[in-house]
Amino acid sequence: MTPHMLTRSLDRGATIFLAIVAACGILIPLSNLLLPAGSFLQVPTYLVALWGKYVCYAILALAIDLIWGYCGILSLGHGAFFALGGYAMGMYLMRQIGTRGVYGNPILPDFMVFLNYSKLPWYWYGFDMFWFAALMVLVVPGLLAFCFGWLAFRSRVTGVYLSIITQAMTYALLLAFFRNDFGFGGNNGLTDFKDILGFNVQAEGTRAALFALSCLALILAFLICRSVVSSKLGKVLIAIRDAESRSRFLGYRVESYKLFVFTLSACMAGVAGALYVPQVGIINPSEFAPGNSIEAVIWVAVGGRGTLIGAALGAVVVNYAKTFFTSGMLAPYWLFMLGALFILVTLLLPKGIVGTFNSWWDQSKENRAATAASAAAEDGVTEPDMAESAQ
Amino acid sequence: MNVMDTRATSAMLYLDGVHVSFDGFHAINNLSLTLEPGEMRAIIGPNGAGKTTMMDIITGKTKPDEGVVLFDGVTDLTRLDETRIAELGIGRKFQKPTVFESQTVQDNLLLALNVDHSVKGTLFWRGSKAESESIDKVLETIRLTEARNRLAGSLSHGQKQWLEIGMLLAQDPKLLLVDEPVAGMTDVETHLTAELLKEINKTHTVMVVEHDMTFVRELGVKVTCLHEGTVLAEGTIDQVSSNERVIEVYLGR
Amino acid sequence: MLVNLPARLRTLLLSLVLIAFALPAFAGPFEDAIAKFANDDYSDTEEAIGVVASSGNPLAFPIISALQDGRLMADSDSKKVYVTGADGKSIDAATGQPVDSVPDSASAVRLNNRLRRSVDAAIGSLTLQSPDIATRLQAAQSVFKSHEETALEAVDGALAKETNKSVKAALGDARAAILLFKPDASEVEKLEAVATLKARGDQEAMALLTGMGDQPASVAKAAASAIGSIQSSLAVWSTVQNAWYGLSLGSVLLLAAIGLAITFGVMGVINMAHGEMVMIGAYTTFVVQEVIRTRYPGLFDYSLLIAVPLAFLVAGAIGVLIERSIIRFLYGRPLETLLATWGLSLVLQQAVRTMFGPTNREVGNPSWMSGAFELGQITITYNRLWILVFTLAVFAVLLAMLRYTALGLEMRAVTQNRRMAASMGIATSRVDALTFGLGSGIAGIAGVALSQIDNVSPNLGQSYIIDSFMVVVFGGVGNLWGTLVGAFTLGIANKFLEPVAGAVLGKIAILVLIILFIQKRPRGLFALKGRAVEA
Amino acid sequence: MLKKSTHDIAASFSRRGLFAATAGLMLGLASLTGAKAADDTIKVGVLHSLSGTMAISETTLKDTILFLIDEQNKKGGVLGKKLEAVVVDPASNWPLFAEKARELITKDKVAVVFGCWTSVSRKSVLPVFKELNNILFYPVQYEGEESERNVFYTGAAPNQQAIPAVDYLMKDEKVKRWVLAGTDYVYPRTTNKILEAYLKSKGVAQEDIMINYTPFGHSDWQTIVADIKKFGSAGKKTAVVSTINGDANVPFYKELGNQGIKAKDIPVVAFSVGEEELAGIDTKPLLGHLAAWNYFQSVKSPENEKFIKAWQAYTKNPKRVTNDPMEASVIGFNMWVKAVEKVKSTDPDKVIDALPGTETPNLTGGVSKMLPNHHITKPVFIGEIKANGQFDVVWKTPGLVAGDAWSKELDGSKDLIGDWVGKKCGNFNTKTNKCLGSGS
Repeated sequence: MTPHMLTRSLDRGATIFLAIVAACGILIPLSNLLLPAGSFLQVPTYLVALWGKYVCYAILALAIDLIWGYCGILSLGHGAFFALGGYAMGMYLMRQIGTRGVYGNPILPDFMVFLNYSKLPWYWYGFDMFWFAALMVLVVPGLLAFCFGWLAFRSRVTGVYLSIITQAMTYALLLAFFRNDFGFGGNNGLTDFKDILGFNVQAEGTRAALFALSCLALILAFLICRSVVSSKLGKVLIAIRDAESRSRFLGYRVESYKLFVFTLSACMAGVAGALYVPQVGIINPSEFAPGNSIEAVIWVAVGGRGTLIGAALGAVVVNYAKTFFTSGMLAPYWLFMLGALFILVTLLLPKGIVGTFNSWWDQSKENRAATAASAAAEDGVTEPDMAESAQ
Repeated sequence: MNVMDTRATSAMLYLDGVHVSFDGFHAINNLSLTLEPGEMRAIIGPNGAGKTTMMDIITGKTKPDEGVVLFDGVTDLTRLDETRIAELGIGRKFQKPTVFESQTVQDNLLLALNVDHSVKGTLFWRGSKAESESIDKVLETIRLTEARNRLAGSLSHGQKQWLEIGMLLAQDPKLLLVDEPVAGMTDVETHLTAELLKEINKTHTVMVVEHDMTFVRELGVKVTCLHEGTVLAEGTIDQVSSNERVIEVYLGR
Repeated sequence: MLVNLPARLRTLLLSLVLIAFALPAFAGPFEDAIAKFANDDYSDTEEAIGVVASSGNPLAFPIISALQDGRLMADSDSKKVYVTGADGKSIDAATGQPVDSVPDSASAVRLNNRLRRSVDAAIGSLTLQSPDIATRLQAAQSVFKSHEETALEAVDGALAKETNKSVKAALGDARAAILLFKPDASEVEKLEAVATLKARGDQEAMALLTGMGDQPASVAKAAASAIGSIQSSLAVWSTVQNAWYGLSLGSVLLLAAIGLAITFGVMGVINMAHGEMVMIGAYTTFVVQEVIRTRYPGLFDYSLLIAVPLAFLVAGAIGVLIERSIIRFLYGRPLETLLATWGLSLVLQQAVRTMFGPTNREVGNPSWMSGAFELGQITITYNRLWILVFTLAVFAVLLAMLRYTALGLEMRAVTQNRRMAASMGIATSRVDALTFGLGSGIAGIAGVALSQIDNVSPNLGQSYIIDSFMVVVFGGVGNLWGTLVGAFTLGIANKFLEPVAGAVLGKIAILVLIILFIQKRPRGLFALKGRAVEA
Repeated sequence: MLKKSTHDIAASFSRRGLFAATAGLMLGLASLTGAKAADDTIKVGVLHSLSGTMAISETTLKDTILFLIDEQNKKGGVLGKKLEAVVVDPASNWPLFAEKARELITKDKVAVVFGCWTSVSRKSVLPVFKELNNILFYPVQYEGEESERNVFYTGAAPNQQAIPAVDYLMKDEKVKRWVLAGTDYVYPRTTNKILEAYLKSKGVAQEDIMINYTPFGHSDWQTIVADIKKFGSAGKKTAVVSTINGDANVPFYKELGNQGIKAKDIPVVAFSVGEEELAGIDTKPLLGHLAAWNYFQSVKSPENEKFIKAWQAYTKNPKRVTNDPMEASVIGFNMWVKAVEKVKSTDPDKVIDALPGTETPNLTGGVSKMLPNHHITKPVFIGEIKANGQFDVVWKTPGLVAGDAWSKELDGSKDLIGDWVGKKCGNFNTKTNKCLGSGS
């Protein structure tokens, strides 16, 4: 990322958002570790884990918003890339267990022992090294997305057809990973992790660190997305979204653009998954379930399609609602609430929370500009330009 | 792209014996037509005459079942896709004005500018003086300088038509295909458009499809009348409009 | 068919009971055997069955058939055993004398699978000469199954008298089966037996031939060749069978997808709540059957016929409601419909869960939908057959409706060009509502049929939604014929893959094939061509 | 000039950062003010899915625990305190199970948790219970191969269900040929592995064993049922051992019934089909098919009759059935109460140490005992499906069978034992006298 892209991508909203994420990333772990347990300001560990999960979801949401909000590619299979990243990390964590597995086998994970694997399958090689696993977190989802996109975009599969085959992709992976012979622990998936880079995954310190790391990842992901959408490429993407064939007649190779963002987005989803696994402590095929991917899309819609910040916000809001509704007296009825939320948002806030807020803000700004005296209005208007001239 | 070693023809655009049919319906029927460099040609014809389909073929949107389509006498367009053809220097304005409604006027032009269109190029793009100047120039020509920061979607129908022509200019192609540029324009706008096209024709080869006879007359260029996907008559506007078959086609049988 | 056997047995039983009164009771092992029934011990019961069956006592049949239907009451204290007739009258099993009441301490003699088999065998040899053809056929078949030497005499006797062709054949098979396992049977007899079974040429025959112990060389050789020929013929049949399974699976897919082909294919609403419409149809069937069970048990066989229109109305009404309250605000925003309907599906699922509870609900097969018949060497189950027929019927009606009725015309008009249609005075909003209602209604009908082969639980819909979308997209959105072809192609492909790759890999392979196919035909099997598409 | 326009888009897309993140933060704070455990009650966590695919089985268990707590409170609660149930819905979503477990223990400060059905849900909460040192009672039959300090397994281990069932079929039905059909996940895989090894040890040839796996919720059984039929007609008595999971059973049995596979010809013995599941099927065609459990509603015993009466009164549904996992929940609950009263405290460490050796009457007339490996002793029953959806017990083990945490038939685990009393180790290798891995 070259400096001019960075500066260009940092408008006021983005800066504030990043500031707040950074603040959470620093303050929450600190309060969790330093303050005495039980004091009101101390964030209990379970909340750190919980919020860590939300942050990972937020990254996934960003990834989806990048392709859906800006390029009109509705992927109903993005959970697959998330899960693949998760599995890559999970495999690393499994290898770290070593002889501490229930059968004390130094090489084979427990599930392989009781399914009588004689030796480690070839595709498990290398995952004992963190750098390799970390690489795979990006490469595996990226490669799948690239091959899939290369086929689909070249043959101009668009709209619902694309959505449905992405769904078919994740569904096929779901079934594949369910199979025990597939060598990824079948339905039970990968779990009972011990260490990550030598730190105990359950230690409060590790959790706090993972949380901070997730926030960092969110910041990076956001910066990447911002600098992509605020570059000329971003304009091209929107052009493709709004009038695909027009952009072709202007000489843009649409498929390459789609392929680029699709792959980029898949890699981001992979990273999200990789950070998600050590914090929730399990990765299992149900992450491939088409329902999950659809829900992820819904987060974006709730927060506001094509606003990035909205996507992240939507992920947090929806998942927080889920956490909140699934406990206590509401538990038996939480699906009503969640369902109602989705319906109402699509009906009443078609632009999502942030989108609606933006247009309301712009509206009110215009009004203010109109009513206020010209001089005052000048200031009001020039302000963004100041932020602008910084570029 | 596949280039023939020798120019098969001097023509800028050369169509010969082109056929295309959708589910049995013959949209284009043994269509032959040549367009010399620097020429401006008006294409007229009733609805369903195959005007737009012809443009689809030239711009690679539709592949003909048979026939030759040569650009610059060397390039066989039937083998290329839209992007490649656009890169070769064929610009197109659609019948229904299609601009990028959710982006500002000048971004529309920026996107149209004939510069590096690769992913890398656009990703690391940074605005240059030359670019902004050429955009300003185009804005002048299409009289949209004041509206430069308005969203294209908020423009009037006529302004959209012009913006799209402006995008063609920014694209700076060798050959412009202009599909019904004055549809839904006031007489004044129509007149101005005619002037604009003539201006453009000084430096570009242009093919205009239009119903509006007064407009075509104002252009005062060679006219080709299509009917049922084949050339019915060719010549000056007066010759064509006095041709019985043309009259028959237009006034119905 | 086995279903209506007991009725016949009862009539037979009564006639025999009457004969029994005329005769004096035998003394000896028979009574002791009877007493054994009262021990509530499976091996004692088995012994008793053997003795009673071979006793030649006229009471034998009534007792054993009573045992089969759980009407043989035993009093463990007094060691007395009673036969309760279907008419409620009871007799003492040992003497055949009528008793006015069975003591409360008596309970029905219990059976397990092993005993059920010996009961069948016994009944078989006892009813070989019954006046009723169906009973005789049944008898012959059960003797064939058990092929116990003791039955040989009875079989020969019956063969001599038998006039009915099919029963004669069955007896022949039974005789062959017995001889095959009879150690002292002559080589000639055995060779004949092998030939007979070879002619029969089905699974059971093969089972017997493979199952028989060591035999004289000639017989073994004949048997081997017989097995070979049977196997080869069965191999051919198995292909036919796969094809049939494919059709049947295809019909299920089609049924589940037709509704979606309308709401999604024709209207462009990405209707994630489609599966829940199917579920609602299934639950309607459940409710209908409940009412029938409690109020008018006689109508049970018609329950589905009653459920179909009801399910259509219920699901259809809900569909219209949804369209009016949600979908209509989302036209032109297909992706939003996806989100809203997804939320809707969650709500509907939970609603059903709270109303009917989370567990499966029982929906029974009416008699005409249960059981199966043999076509050559393949078994065709009635429910699958009916579902196939039903699906095609629904499809035909739908096509006709779209083509010939005013509503159908309006629907096509609106979906092709809303503004034009509106300007021509079509009440587009009304048409939209009805179209969505129609799609949902058909989904409801599908639910009725699916309730016959699948769970009726709140998750029912979920299991079909993805497949449905695959079918519609594979066939080509907006084209009913495409949906038809798509469904059957996927169904048959799946069923031919399954034996090779196994159920799981088969399904995966199908999904991958769909993905690749869409690359070749980005708009499905039956894509519309031309400029219209781009608009 | 150009840059300005760039800004406009960008700005309009994301001006509201402040709004976005503050909203997020507020939500966070809201959740900080969680309910703190009240001192006059003992909180009991209930961690069963009330929505999603597993709700079909788990909801009943939630009701069972609520019922038991209600009964216990009528008796004056535990240690003079009332029990208070904390119900959460993990929604058949495995990571959510872990999250909810964490919430129950840290936020609601529950003394014990009753929950989970699927193995994967148990695996997903395991680390949480270890880390936060709390107690989980797991009431469902499972594949074994596990013995954890914080978990008490009141469902059947394979040797308390699968092996006896196979024995019965071999002895009583003279079965020579076996179809092992299951859903493709860990429980069936492991169980079938164990059975395969066991059958071979009994001299069954490889070609007489057919193993078949199907995906979750498999609904088209035509091919497989036909294969079973074919496999069954090879002249040897054949039986099907079904480890098919929940939802897939109904279509499976319907297909069996319709293709006319009668129990007399090819009996099917199932390990995950109980009264609850049968409630969804017309059982007349299934007459005589078998199931192996440690409890049947039809078992005649005063405890059972009392329990059924009370349960049906509590649920206000005279037709409401009971099943094996319910009994397992009952046993687990009673054992916990006993242990707590023994040590006069709900402190997990004390209770965990007190539980092994605890005895409570089960509902079938015996007395079940918590073993050092955290599994319990139970009787094994084989029941035949009756037309009324109930089971007719045709065979039962003479005494109670002790649950093996580690299967004797698997190479990986034949030398392992779980012993939390003496060895303080869940996976102790008796050969090497070592406690393997992270067991303790």
